[in-house]
Amino acid sequence: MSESTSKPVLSIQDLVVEFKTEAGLIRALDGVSFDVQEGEALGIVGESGCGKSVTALSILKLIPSPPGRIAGGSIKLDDIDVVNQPDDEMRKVRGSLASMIFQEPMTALNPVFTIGNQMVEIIRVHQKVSKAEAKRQAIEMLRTVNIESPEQRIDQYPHELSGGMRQRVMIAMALSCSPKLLIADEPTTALDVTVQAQVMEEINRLQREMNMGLILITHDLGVIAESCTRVVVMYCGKIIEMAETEELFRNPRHPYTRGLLDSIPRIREKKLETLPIIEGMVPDLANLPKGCRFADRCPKAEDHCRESEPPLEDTESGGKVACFIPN
Amino acid sequence: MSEENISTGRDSLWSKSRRKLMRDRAGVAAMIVVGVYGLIAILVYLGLIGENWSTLGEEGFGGMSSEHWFGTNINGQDIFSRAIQGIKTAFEVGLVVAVTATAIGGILGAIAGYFHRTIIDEVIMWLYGCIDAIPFYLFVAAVAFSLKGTELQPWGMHIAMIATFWSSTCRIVRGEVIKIRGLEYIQAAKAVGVGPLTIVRRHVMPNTTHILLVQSTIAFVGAIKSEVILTFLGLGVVDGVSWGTMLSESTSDVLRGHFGNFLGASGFLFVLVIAFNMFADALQDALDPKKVSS
Amino acid sequence: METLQFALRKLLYSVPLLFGVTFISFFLMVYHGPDLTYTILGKNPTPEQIAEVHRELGYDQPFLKRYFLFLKEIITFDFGSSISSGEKVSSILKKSVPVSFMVALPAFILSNALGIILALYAANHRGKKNDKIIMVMAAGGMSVSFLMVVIAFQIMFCTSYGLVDWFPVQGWISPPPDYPDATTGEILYYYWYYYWSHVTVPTLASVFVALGYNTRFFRAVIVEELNKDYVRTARAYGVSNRKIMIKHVLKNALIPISTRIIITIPFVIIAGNLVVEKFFGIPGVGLVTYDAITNGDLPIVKAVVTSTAVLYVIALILTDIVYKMIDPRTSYNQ
Amino acid sequence: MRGISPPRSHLMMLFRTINLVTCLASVLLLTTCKRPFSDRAQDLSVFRFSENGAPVTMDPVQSATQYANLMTTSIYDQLYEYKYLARPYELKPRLAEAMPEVSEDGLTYTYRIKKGILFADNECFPAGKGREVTANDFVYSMRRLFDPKARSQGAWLWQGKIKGLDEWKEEGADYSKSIEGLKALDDYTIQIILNKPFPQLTYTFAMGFSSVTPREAVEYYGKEFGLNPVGSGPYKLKSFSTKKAILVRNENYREEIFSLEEEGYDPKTQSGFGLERLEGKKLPIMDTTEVYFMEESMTRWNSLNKGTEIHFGGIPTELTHMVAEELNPLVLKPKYAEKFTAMNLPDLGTVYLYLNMSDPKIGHHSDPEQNRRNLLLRKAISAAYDWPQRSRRFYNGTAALFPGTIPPGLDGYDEAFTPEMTEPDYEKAKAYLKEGGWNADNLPVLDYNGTASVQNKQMYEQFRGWMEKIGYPRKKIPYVSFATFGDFNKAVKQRNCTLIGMAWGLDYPDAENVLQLFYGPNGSPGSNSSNFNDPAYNEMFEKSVVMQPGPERTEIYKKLNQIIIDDVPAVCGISRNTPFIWHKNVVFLPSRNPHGSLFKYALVFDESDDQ
Repeated sequence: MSESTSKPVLSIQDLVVEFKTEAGLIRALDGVSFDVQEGEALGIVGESGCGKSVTALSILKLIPSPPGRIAGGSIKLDDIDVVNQPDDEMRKVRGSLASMIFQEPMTALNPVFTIGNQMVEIIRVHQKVSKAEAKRQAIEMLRTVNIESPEQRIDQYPHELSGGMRQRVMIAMALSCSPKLLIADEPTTALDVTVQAQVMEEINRLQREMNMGLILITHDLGVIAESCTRVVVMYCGKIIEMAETEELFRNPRHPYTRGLLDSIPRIREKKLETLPIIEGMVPDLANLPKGCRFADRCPKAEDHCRESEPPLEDTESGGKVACFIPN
Repeated sequence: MSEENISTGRDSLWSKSRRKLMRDRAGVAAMIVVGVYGLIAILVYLGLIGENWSTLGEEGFGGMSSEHWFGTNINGQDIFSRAIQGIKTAFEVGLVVAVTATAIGGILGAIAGYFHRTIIDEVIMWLYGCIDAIPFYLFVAAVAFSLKGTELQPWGMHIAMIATFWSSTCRIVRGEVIKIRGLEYIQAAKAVGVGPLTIVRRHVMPNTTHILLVQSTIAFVGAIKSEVILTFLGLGVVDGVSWGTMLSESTSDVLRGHFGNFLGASGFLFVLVIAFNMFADALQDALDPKKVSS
Repeated sequence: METLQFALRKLLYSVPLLFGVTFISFFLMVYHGPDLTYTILGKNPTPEQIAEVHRELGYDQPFLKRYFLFLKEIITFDFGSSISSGEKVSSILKKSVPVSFMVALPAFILSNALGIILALYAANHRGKKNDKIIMVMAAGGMSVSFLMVVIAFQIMFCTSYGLVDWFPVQGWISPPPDYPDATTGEILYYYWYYYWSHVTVPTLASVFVALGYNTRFFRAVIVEELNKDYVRTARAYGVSNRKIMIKHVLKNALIPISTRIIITIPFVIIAGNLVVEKFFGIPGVGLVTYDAITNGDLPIVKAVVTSTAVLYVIALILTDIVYKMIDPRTSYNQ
Repeated sequence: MRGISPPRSHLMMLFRTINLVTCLASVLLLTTCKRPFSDRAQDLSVFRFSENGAPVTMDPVQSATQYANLMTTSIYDQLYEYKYLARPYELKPRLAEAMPEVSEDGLTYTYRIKKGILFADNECFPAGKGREVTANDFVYSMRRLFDPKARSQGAWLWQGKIKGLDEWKEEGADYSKSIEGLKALDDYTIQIILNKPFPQLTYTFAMGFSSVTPREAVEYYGKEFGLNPVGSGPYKLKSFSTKKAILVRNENYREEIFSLEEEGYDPKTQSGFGLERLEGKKLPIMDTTEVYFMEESMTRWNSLNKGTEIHFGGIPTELTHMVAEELNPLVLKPKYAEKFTAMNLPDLGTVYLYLNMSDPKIGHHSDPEQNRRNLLLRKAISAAYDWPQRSRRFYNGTAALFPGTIPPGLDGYDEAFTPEMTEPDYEKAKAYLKEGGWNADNLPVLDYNGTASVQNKQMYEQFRGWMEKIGYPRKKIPYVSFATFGDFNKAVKQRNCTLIGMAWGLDYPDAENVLQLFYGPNGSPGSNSSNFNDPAYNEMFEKSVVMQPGPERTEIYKKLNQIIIDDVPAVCGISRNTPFIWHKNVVFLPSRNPHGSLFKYALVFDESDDQ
């Protein structure tokens, strides 16, 4: 919490999100709290289903309802109380104050409209400008994300662009109204490896240039290492560890984090060894164990781990961890 | 398609579906209603109830009474008994049409899908394309007429419905089979020299069963509803009583101010069809692995 | 130009379909169809007369010869005259097709438009109470027989037993009485008045029955679109719900919706709604065709079947064109 | 459309919008509810008649239906016609000068026709002017009935009766050849020579079939002649569709003055109809007659109640109890009596259940014992047949009931018959079955045939109910349905049906027309649908047909009728009554086939003149 002097652009307190399913009511998020400062890049990691995307969607109040619902806690986006904000007020926030990039550039754009049409629409949602002006801005934005000959591209349909190009378009759309917070939900997962780096670089560059807060959601710790200053590790709807990136990589406190780090293949090592994996399965959110949610898979778990849940507590290195027996 | 043919993976899917179905309260209620109807149909078929449907009464157009719950018709016949008879007719028509049409559609669809991009597929697609291009009622009339004077005459309506109803099942099964065919394990089975018939029987058929089940419920309802219209047009049930004949009779009854036939037939019809529709919906939900509760 | 080429190519591909439809129809309706002889000859024919009429109508010709004659008629699109009245088939169709069309049109528009509106509404509130109410009502609507609805509506609107006794039970606009001094306005009003008085109840009944199906289908299509990623994207960028519905979702959903609508048009134009026409005594082409099939007035049957098949093929092509217009991903060359 | 505001209001709004639209639509309809032309003074020169069916064509040789006959007898002239008011029906000359001169042997008939009668103007004639009608036109028209190209439905009436006519047909129907028995002696004299006596010949010349048709028109219009009739009758056709025909006065029509006495007016039974107003009027009285073809009885009823949209219609069976105070005779409820005149019109015809005698299950059998048992079975069916109940349930209880095939009012009807004789006797029926050794196991399956109409099925169920009462198993009386009458007729003509419910309308008021229905040689495809073939009956019938009317013939008719009753080739009989209703300011007396040419007598008058 080094930049504690600057105002957080996002502050989440005790967020609880519930979903109604056939198996009953499940808590997708259970008491999640964190801040994002202006110009800060925060990474969220975790296995699929751990609540990363739900967190992202909650920030923009995009949880599909029903079946989902924000059951408790608060989200403050630049002083706006997201949870109690009426929907059409919230609409003004989306895309302008906080914006989002999605995983699948293939499907995230509407196939039956040109990208220009979709960009112009978004610009005009937030700014009272003419169509021509909006189009000019859109072209400008495309140029900013390094798309060549944007004047031609703008009249093309999504399917006429390559995957990387589409993701750049997404970025351009997301940033077209200069948001203070950008949420990138697995922005490179669906892309070719060669393109991944370029796109990530683009995001980082723009984040710095525009001094935005950035939430980078990914399961790829390598990406986090390169782009983020701070990391949140989630497991089964809870934050289990939160730390400065360097600190986390150097000294993971939670056994789960450790497991995650161990499962990254290290290219430098000459010989290929069998990668350690985290044994067992993620528990069913509908049937959570009584104690620590990770206990069943934890190599160090002791009896009391199965009795009660460890709280998220500060560590001496300025991070937080939820474990009775941290490293 | 016996249990042994279905792998344990599928087996769990089936039991999961069953559990899902049982949890659907509306679906269970609908199933019970359909079951009661089915039971009545069997009892009527065995001649145990509703036997006095043809007995003439002394006076026509009797009102509702403890003896005649829905009153009597122009011939003084008991409308309630006739409505009960209608259940039997409806099940007969529904079952014959649903089973046959889905079977034909399923088999042709599987063949077409399996032989995708061959002449066999083209021919089958052409066939249902043609059937779809002929207006339904005109087609039924034509089939009914072309069977005049043959032994199949009483089945004209059934045959006409089967001849049109198979196409939707065929289309869906064909699409599904094309999808299954592309799956790796089928390709693998092919590569190791498993014969096409075995593949269809062991892999394709079990994977399309849920489609056939759902399609047959749709065909069942479609057949019952079509019977009513076809009978009104004079192409339907000839012998015995059906809800179609009762509703046809009621068209002039209601102008005289007698609603027994109308209420009897439409009440029984509506309850059965809505129960069946709900049952079909529940079935579809339960059998669709992708579907989560909305 | 590209569209035209595409349409022509499609038309060429649909020749086997046309061939098949005409063959099936020929086989069922013409070759095995009823024998008009006994209707023509009245109550007291002699065997010689029967043989004569058989010969004259070509009933004694071999199958293939009759079929080739039929093909010739299809190609020239000249089906001759009705056997029973001697009236030209073209003039019979000219009279009855517009009637069917006028009867079916309001119901067609209303059931689709209301269906889309209700579906949009339900989809937008999916999972909520109102969605459930609408879907339960749709299920109810789907579970009634058309005949039931027609009879019930007749009781309600056309008899003294019902709510109001405003509309005639049966019939169609009869030609206006011959007042020599009637003004055009009066005559138009006559048509207007009787058009609505005859078409209102059939329309209500048809809409009642079709609405359930349409709403359900349209809702399913729209919900499927709503679950697509681009909707989430648009929402994430602050596009309003209304605009997402009307612009993004509807345009995508329009592909299956318009297919369904266009495909039914030939049946609306040509086949008419037989049940409506029969029940309400409306002299539309559905009834004319039905009578022709049951009587064996072959020229009419042939003409209607052929026209329906041709229109059906045109509708198929039209759906492809619409599909391509809406969805830029498909091109004419595929 | 936002999730957060109370959802109920949205649904309400939606429904309110839908409601609003429908309300607006209905308000539009209601506020403008003024019926078109309702403010118009009644047009007193048009008579708007309605029928419950439409003619397909107005070609006289195809005018087999009542609808076609009504049209052809108004457009064309026949040699004779029925007096407008005389009941039972009586002939009077129309195109003919007088009744025919018949030779002693009853074989040669000479008809003289009126001079100076013109066809209506039509473009088929030179310069469009109607020419004079001559005897040759009649000869041509009669030949045309036998011309295969014309597809005549009426030739059977004269089949084998006119010398040389059948041969002429067989030799190729060449109009240039002469026919011995059908000649125009001069422009105004027709001579007909018969093969054997045919006392009903003159009756047949009052039928639409024998309309005098100009050859020019047939040749000019070709296939569409049936839609472009050209005659010399009181009206000509202005327009025609399957829904409406407009007839306008034929300007070339001769001077014809109405006389109550000549038309056989009976003040005792016909005084309530205002017929006295017609005296001395020139025919046709109305300039225009519009005939509306309304198959649906409810449509017709609605139309009649809409003011002057139509003047004449029927009362739908479904509504008789609502409209009528009493049914037999018909008395309207006061509300309707204010506006309408009504009457029950008896059908000139009967309804039968034919038993197919060519079916060995039930009919003639070569084995005398089986033949006897079959007769007992037929007798049982007849005894169980409840005609009064049939009349009550399906004909408002107004039908005339009588045993045998000859309806009351015709020569040959036994005055000793009473309606009670048609009542069922189940005990007797059971006794017959017992006598014939019939029981539930050995009774044959009897298919009951009819068209697929609701009423036919109900009548079938009623019949099956009666049979159940005498112990006939339900399953042994299946229904065979036909989608159209033509199809049904075909099966009957091919002798494929066992039980056949059918009606016969008389072509002329002579019992011969119903007795021929059981004459062996007339078996299917002829009119004898029961295929009854009894030598004694045949012999007696042959004797009767060549006899002139008289007590001797009446006796034979009665005997023939008794054979039908005893041998039961058909269960009979009933003669329906149809309730007709028309506006108070219309003078019109409906009548039945074969009585045509009614429109020229119709009068629409201004009621206010009377006060």
